[in-house]
Amino acid sequence: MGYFEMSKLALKWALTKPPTSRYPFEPRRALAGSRGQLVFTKDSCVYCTVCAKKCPTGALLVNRAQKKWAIDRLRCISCGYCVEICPKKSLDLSTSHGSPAVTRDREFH
Amino acid sequence: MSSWIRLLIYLIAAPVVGGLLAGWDRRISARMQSRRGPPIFQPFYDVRKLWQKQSIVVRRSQNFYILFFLLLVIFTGALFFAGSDLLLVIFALTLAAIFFVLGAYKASSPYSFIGAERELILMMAYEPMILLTAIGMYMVTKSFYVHDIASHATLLVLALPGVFLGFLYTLEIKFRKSPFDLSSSHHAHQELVRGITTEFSGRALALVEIAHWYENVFLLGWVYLFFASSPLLGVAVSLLVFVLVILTDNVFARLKWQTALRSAWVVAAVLGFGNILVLSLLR
Amino acid sequence: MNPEPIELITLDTLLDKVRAKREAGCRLVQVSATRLPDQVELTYSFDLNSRLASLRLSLPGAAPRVPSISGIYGCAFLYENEIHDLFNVQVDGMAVDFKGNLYKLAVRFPFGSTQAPCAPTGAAPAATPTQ
Amino acid sequence: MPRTIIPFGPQHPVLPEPIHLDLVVEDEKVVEARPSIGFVHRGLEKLAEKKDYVEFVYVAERICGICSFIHGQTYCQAIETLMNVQVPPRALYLRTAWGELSRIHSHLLWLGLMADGMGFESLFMHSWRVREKVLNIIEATTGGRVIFGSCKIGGVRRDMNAETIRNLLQELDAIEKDMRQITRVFLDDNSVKSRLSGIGVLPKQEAHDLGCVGPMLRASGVAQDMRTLGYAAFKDIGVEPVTRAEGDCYARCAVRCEELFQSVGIIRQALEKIPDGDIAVKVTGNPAGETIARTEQPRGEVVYHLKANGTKNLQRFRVRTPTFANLPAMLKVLPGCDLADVPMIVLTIDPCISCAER
Repeated sequence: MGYFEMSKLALKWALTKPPTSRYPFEPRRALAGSRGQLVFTKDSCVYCTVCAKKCPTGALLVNRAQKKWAIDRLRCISCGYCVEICPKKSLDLSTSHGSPAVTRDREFH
Repeated sequence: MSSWIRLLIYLIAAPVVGGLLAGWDRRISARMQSRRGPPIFQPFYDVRKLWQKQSIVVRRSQNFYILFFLLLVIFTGALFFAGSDLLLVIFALTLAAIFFVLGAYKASSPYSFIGAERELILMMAYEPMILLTAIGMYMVTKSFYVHDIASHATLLVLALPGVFLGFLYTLEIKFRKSPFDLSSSHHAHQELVRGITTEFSGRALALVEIAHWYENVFLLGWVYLFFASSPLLGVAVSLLVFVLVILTDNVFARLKWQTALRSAWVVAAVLGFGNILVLSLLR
Repeated sequence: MNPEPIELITLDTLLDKVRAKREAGCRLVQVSATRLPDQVELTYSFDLNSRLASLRLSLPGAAPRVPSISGIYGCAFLYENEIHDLFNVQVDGMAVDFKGNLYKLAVRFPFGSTQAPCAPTGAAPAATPTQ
Repeated sequence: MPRTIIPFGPQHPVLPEPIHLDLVVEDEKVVEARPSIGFVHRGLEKLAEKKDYVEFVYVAERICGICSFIHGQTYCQAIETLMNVQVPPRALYLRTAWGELSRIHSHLLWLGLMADGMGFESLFMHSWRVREKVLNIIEATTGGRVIFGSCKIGGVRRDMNAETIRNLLQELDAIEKDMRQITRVFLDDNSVKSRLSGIGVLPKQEAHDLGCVGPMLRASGVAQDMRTLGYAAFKDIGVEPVTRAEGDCYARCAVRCEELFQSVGIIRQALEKIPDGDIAVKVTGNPAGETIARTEQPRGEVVYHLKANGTKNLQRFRVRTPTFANLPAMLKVLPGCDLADVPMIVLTIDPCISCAER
């Protein structure tokens, strides 16, 4: 039929539970492979600065002398390049996205 | 019940019922679209918020027209529920719509200007059928008074099935729902932004919302009139019609004004006029 | 699919060559420009049955002029306006001339300088943030 | 007759894209459409001077938010051509599958916007409901929802194991069923047809002469699809271009609807035939030379013109996105239509102005 093509779908969904979730009240289910926030493990890091050199957005800063590792969360695009090249596996991407960054401050570790 | 009490109930209850209907509308629409939708009372929250907003107008007089639109819509419903002359009701309804259009013209924005033009075309589309409805009711009950029509002994819809269907068609236009939301769509996602109401904000927009609540209750009251001899059936059918309007809203694309006008006139001519012709021939 | 043939042409044969492409039934795929140290290279690419063929025009100087091909390929006006806005190449006789307003840019003619686009020193790693 | 000028964009609810059109209308007939773009020129081509060729994959992926993966893929292909890199076949098959997933998600997004443009809200919501399922697959396999970030020079970053592939194919069956329901409404509903049929007709010859690409060109009856060039795994998986003869908005809609199922078929073939092996090879050195790479994006043919001189940075990085090629045709068919048809015509070229300007 040419008219009311949509009515079957509309009526069916009127009686089905919606697939959406009440987001801020129900947290989003993280998918296993999702690229979320960058996580830094201080213990194994040798401050070799490879991650800072290779970061495509320049979000990372490493000071070898003072043994400081810093990230600008607003610049980080969660691409995972640093995780791939870190020789000591001190970096990892968690599946959760964390709370959004609102300032340009660097986070020091 | 005296007509004064009915009038009073209408004035107080209509915005509440209208607002709740709007809330259900959004809820049911959302479910049909596989969403959850807002709380039932969202329309009231919206109006409260609009009322608190800063008023920004292009021309101050545009809000004056909206005030008159609201008053005339209330007046239309008041005449109707007080049991007055149906022709007078139609006249007041048209006048209200004209004030709405004038308000949009006054804002001199190209969006609301074309929205107003489209609204005039829509009025041309539904006006014949509304008049035919009144005439059909007169032919059955021999009176134009809502009071007499409501107290008629038989179900009007049995004598006027075509007119009833035609009236449902115009109802789609009056509710400004898809496929006839071309002068002002609910979601402001059209080439005219929000068409006729684009330039209204704050309290003026709140008044427009309240006017629509009154208008919708009045229109459903008219649906009830077709089933007035059996009140329960009347209320049930009115609510069913409302759900049908929501369903139609969700299963149609917006038509262009040419199609809308043509189809409305064809419906008026075939269903409305045909029904009345049959009635007069049977006599 | 590679390499694509690139035919070198000169300014005075440009319009004839393009017209010949049009008559052969080619589709204009793109017009691109490259800023080299002492010249601007224009590349006109055409497609015929999914085969790519290009014409290469070299224009010396900082602000060269070139005739528009929008009389032959109507759609070329966008490419030509772009090349004008980014490379400071004057295109004469465009079907629609935005007069340098196609792109709203902070820098006028960003590719307009005659310096080499990437000097060896300019290749410093970008990922050394300064605090 | 008095003329009104209707401003359409750069901020307009129907078209959340930064293009501005001054529509000169008589009554509701459009007599002239004056375009203006360039509000969001981001200078990405110039960025090639700052970012080296490896980092530039990330920039290429961000040229467009919707066809992001194929941008990255095209860039990698161009660099691989320049450097003579032999990409492992498994990587090519994964690229193909992801590319087609991104085509499905882009087309579903477009179908939703199209429905919204013609005031069909429920159809819009349902299109995006299905799109969400595709996005979930993409996120589970690549880690990103729209910026996949899984393509790199020399191969891909992530592999799919047998179980993932099995789940993906199962999910794909469900998605296909949902898409059938939705496309049936787009193709059969009379109110949709009344808005699309006979609107914005672009004859075959004109479409070719105006340099149209992608679904816009195919809807006018020209069977041209860059996937037939045989990049990635398309040398083993045949692609028959989907064409329609009418050249109107309905035809463009129908072409995209059909391409959804074509893509599903390609993904199935690619994942069933996928060879074992490495997913990437190590790439050393710097590119030199010049190449023009073309691939088929959801919106049409994209052209990458790369020139390198043996340094880390490219000498010239130039992208011609499909929208850029389709804009002249849009301007051609706008005059003479109704005001209500303008959103339909503008949307059927699937405009992505931000990537047109780069």
